[in-house]
Amino acid sequence: MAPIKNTSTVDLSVNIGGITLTNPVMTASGTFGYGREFSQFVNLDAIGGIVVKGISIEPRAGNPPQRIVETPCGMLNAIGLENVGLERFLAEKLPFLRSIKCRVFVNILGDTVEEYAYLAEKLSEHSGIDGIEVNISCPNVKKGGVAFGTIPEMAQTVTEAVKKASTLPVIVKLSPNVTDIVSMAKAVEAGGADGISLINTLIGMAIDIDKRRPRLANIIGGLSGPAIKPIALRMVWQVASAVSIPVIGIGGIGTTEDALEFLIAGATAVQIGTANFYDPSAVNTIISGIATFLEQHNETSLTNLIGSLHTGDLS
Amino acid sequence: MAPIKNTSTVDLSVNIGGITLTNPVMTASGTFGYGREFSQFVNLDAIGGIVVKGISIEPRAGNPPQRIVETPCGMLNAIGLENVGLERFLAEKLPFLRSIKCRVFVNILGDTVEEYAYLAEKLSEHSGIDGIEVNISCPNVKKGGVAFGTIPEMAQTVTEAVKKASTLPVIVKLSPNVTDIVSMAKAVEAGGADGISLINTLIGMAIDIDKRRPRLANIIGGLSGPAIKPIALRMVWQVASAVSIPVIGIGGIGTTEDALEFLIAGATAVQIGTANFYDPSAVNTIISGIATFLEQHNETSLTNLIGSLHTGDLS
Amino acid sequence: MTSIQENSRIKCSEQITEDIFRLTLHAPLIVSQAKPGQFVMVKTSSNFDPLLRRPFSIHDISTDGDLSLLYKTIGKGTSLLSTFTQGMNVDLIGPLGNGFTFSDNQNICLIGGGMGIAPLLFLARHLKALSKESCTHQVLLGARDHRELEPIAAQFLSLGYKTELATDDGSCGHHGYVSQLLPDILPTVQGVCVCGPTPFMAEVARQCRAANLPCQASMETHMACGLGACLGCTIHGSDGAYKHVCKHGPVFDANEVLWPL
Amino acid sequence: MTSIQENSRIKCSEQITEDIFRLTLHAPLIVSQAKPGQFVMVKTSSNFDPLLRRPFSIHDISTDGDLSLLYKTIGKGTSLLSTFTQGMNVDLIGPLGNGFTFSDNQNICLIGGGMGIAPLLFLARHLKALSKESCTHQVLLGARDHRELEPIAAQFLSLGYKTELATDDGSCGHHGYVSQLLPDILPTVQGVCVCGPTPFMAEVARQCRAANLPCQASMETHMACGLGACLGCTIHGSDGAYKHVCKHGPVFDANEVLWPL
Ligand SMILES: Cc1cc2nc3c(=O)[nH]c(=O)nc-3n(C[C@H](O)[C@H](O)[C@H](O)COP(=O)(O)OP(=O)(O)OC[C@H]3O[C@@H](n4cnc5c(N)ncnc54)[C@H](O)[C@@H]3O)c2cc1C
Ligand SMILES: Cc1cc2nc3c(=O)[nH]c(=O)nc-3n(C[C@H](O)[C@H](O)[C@H](O)COP(=O)(O)OP(=O)(O)OC[C@H]3O[C@@H](n4cnc5c(N)ncnc54)[C@H](O)[C@@H]3O)c2cc1C
Ligand SMILES: Cc1cc2nc3c(=O)[nH]c(=O)nc-3n(C[C@H](O)[C@H](O)[C@H](O)COP(=O)(O)O)c2cc1C
Ligand SMILES: Cc1cc2nc3c(=O)[nH]c(=O)nc-3n(C[C@H](O)[C@H](O)[C@H](O)COP(=O)(O)O)c2cc1C
Ligand code: FES
Ligand code: FES
Repeated sequence: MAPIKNTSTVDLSVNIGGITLTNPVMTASGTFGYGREFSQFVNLDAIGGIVVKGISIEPRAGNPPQRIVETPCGMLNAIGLENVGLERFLAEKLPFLRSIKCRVFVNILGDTVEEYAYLAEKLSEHSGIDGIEVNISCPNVKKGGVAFGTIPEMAQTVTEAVKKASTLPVIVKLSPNVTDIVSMAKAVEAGGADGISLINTLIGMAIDIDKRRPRLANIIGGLSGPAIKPIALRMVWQVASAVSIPVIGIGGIGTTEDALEFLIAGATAVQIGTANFYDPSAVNTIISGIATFLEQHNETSLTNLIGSLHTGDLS
Repeated sequence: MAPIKNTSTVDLSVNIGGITLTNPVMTASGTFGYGREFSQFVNLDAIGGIVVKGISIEPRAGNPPQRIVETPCGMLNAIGLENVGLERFLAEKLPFLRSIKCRVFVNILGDTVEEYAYLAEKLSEHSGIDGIEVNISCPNVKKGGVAFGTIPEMAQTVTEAVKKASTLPVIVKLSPNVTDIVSMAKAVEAGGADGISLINTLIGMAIDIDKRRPRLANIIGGLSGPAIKPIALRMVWQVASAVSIPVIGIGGIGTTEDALEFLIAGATAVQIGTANFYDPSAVNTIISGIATFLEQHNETSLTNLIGSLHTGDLS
Repeated sequence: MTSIQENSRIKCSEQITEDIFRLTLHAPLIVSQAKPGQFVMVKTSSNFDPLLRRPFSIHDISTDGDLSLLYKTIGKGTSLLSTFTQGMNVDLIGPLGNGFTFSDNQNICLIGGGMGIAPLLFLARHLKALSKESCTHQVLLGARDHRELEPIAAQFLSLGYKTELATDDGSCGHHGYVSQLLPDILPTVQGVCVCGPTPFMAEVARQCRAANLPCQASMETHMACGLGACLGCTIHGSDGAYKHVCKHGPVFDANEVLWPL
Repeated sequence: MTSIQENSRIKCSEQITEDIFRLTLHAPLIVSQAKPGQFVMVKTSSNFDPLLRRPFSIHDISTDGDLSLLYKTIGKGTSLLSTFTQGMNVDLIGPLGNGFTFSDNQNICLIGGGMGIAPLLFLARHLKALSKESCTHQVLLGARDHRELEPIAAQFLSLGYKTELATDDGSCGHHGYVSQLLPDILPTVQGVCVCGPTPFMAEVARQCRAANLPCQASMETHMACGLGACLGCTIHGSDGAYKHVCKHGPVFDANEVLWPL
């Protein structure tokens, strides 16, 4: 386990929806299990926040195999939102999450506005949960999900419903598969979101040329990993420039430099996703790395870095 | 220069808008110069078709440097549509293109519908041009381009105007930066397009963390290369399944296997872009490779392969 | 179960045939925890292409902390791995998965096809050390030809196992499928451990079920993490539920697996 | 001008300092066409990360078809290159670009800073072979410290050049910028060839302009193709137009370049 640099004098803390994260490095939903899976590789207490795998009211079995394909500098997944459901999450997963010090966000998904609201309400009744991340963007499930994430009015409606049902800070996670990410972001801001996380995966596909069949049983899947970083960074910059609530940057972040790019572009925090798979101690490395970078640049606080991108006279 | 396999008995020819290409492998606009630049690495006569760099009525200087950034398995470019303009294209570039045997497509761009129509009309007056590719999708120029490529009605209007002004086959090239690629494709089909090529680049960004500045002088640029292949393939499959005109697949194609994936997904032809930069003889390799693959699979004609994807019972 | 991320050092990389390699790594931390049937996730590149780690069964271990892998080059990751030379470092995560289970007083048949042989050597070494004197285990190995099979079979022979071979081209042992050797053996054993291509394992599972013998099968799927986090490594279970190979497996009771017909 | 894609073979890879390497490649086809100041595009990876080729000046050539590169490891591509060993193949495209121009009866000052020294050795060798007896060319080389500078300076000395050095830390030669050595030299030459960091070349260009001497500067930009196809490699020209380094350059008349202030 990589040592965490916490002798640093730099203040890495950030605030999202009224709660303080000791540092801006979180783990992305669906890529870090329920935390426990990584306890041998990461100092869980030191993470800024864990976002757990998306939870629905009822358990979901997910898609048939093959669920995963590697692509150049990325991967496609069509897990199909397999999850244990609300009840088992509360009974089996939450106790361990309560035992660690870092902030815990629960990613939720539903097929209707009512389902989202119900999940938000129930989760608010339990201690050990610091916030809700609303997944309106998963491309793998045919009904519901896609439309919520691509039509501003629907995104706003879900956001409003979740906000109303919940006492917890609400982050809405956006899909990148849209023409105008800024209008999506403004809609969820108008709906009362306390933060916006982006991006979820881009929709992709891979074909087995010998069998002449899609590699994924689901035909299409979500593209993640370093390949998508430039797209994610552009969207985060556009959204951070357009809204006044905190933005959490996600997409292909695997190194300290990657995380710094997103922070400079305007993200208040970042989430590490696919990188956890190939580098399970990435979160630790990045937390230390950000502290070291700030020290080397004589910054006393991370907040000076956030959104510090200069865009004037670039040639 | 890699030898071209043309002893093959397999029929590789395809038809796009009434013209026959000897094989389905073309070069993508902006990545193959005006052909001549590659004459030392590729047998130009053997290529299915060359699409030249986008031409506007007047010459354009393009964007200031830095114009290029490498990203994981991809690159961002913000060339800004630098080109010699219509007049110099006809005078200086077309004569060489006329001297080679392969099909020549001219990629055109304009800020208004009238400019597109004017270009199409003028190009139709000259011999040696086999078709027009309408670039409604370049993300680098602030006015015009972006909207044409993201609003179906505007794409249809441009298509209609170009078709009316031109006697040549018209291919419309789509931008992937949209929520619904199928509705864009249907709009240009309704506008009378003879073919659809996709995808152009995805909009991305990269930041220099030490300078806290975008790496590209234009701030944002177009992402191309293997990184985007899964997204391109998905869109090509969706579009080919929804329209009845030929689709030309573009995006991250660098190997025979890549090209075959697009053909199986339903593309009638493919274009090789970024791969020309790192592997200047890629086009030749892929033409031979497709012939060999078909022979090995006892196919006598490429047309049996096109759109042969099976999507039933995949688990 | 503890898994470790260990920066191992290559002790030697041997080419067995044009596409089969044996890689010996010094990885004392992982070796100290390893059980037969478990696997490691190997980083094959220092950059992002290939991106994901590759899963390989633990082929063998030594008392001084060496771990060996037996693999076939089939794509990007394994091809890169085959260029690695002595002294280079390889980032491993392991040991992962459940491993085979066994008791000390049963005769077991180990049957492997192709690269499915890999985990059986470690299992054979372990069984040898643990079993009662009276046990007479059986090893059945199949591969394309003698060049592929003999160097590996030699290892089982040197452990003192009765080892029968089968090759696709008949260049050594039985000419045909190794599963065709099983009917004669089944009456002499109390259990079977199998690893290899899925259709082959399905056939072995079928014979065991017919003979009412327990069969443990080591399954393969595409994996992103190997840690139980991505939920990518599913197979169909006979109970209609999905099983995750990295967590519930890779070794399954053959009756729990829904075998393709 | 003919460019060739050639699968060269590494004859030797020498580490000069912790981050400076000299790579000698057997590439007879490219060598037979090469002129001083030209460059090659080097494939540094067998997979897609890094994706693009990397441009390097031709550092030197030999009559038996060897080509050497002198490079500093600064990122992914150069780091990978530094792991390549003797006997391995490296895919090159070259020679590319225009190269330096020279006449046989002028005294030239070659001035290089950092890795800008790379193209000057090939130029020095060429000038030596072509120049009239009466010519007394000058070489000025600057680098961080003596460890970096001396092994390379030795090559110029062995060609018989008067070679003056400057280091940032004063560990050999002049303590300071190599451009500070130029004023004394300018009156003795009829032209200057410069390569190095842009601010340094801007200063050299300024001095030459003031002295009314022709100055050829070898420019660097980010390149995707090196073939004139991508239009990525622009610099600002003094005439307000963009120049493409791979096609119009890399060597420019310093007066044609818009130097940053
Ligand atoms: C638990 C387990 C143990 C294994 N043990 C061995 C072993 O001991 N020896 C051996 O030779 N092989 C073994 N394999 C298979 C091995 O993992 C693959 O051959 C290897 O991942 C191929 O990688 P590649 O980059 O060369 O191929 P590519 O085809 O380029 O790989 C592309 C992607 O597909 C995956 N993939 C391809 N083939 C397989 C496969 N058969 N199983 C799982 N994923 C695959 C890769 O991991 C990668 O993510 C094992 C697989 C599993 C799941
Ligand atoms: C005509 C020409 C000749 C050159 N000759 C030499 C030489 O002889 N010796 C030497 O050490 N270097 C030389 N360079 C610079 C060399 O190309 C870069 O150092 C190298 O590309 C860095 O690659 P990397 O992957 O290690 O760095 P990374 O930073 O990982 O590269 C990322 C991207 O930026 C580009 N890049 C980074 N730095 C430079 C740079 N300074 N110039 C151009 N592109 C850059 C890379 O090519 C790549 O596309 C030359 C550059 C040019 C244009
Ligand atoms: C295997 C896998 C499962 C995922 N599951 C979820 C999920 O349940 N809910 C969600 O909002 N995002 C999910 N995601 C998306 C990630 O949280 C993240 O937004 C995306 O992968 C981009 O980040 P990355 O490139 O760092 O992985 C999943 C991603 C992967 C790779
Ligand atoms: C440097 C560069 C310049 C390009 N110029 C044009 C252009 O002028 N017109 C156009 O329609 N597409 C242009 N493109 C887009 C390509 O034609 C192609 O659609 C895109 O790069 C995706 O394919 P690829 O991944 O194979 O490169 C350009 C791409 C690159 C990399
Ligand atoms: S491989 Fe990720 S859960 Fe099994
Ligand atoms: S590097 Fe592509 S045009 Fe110069």
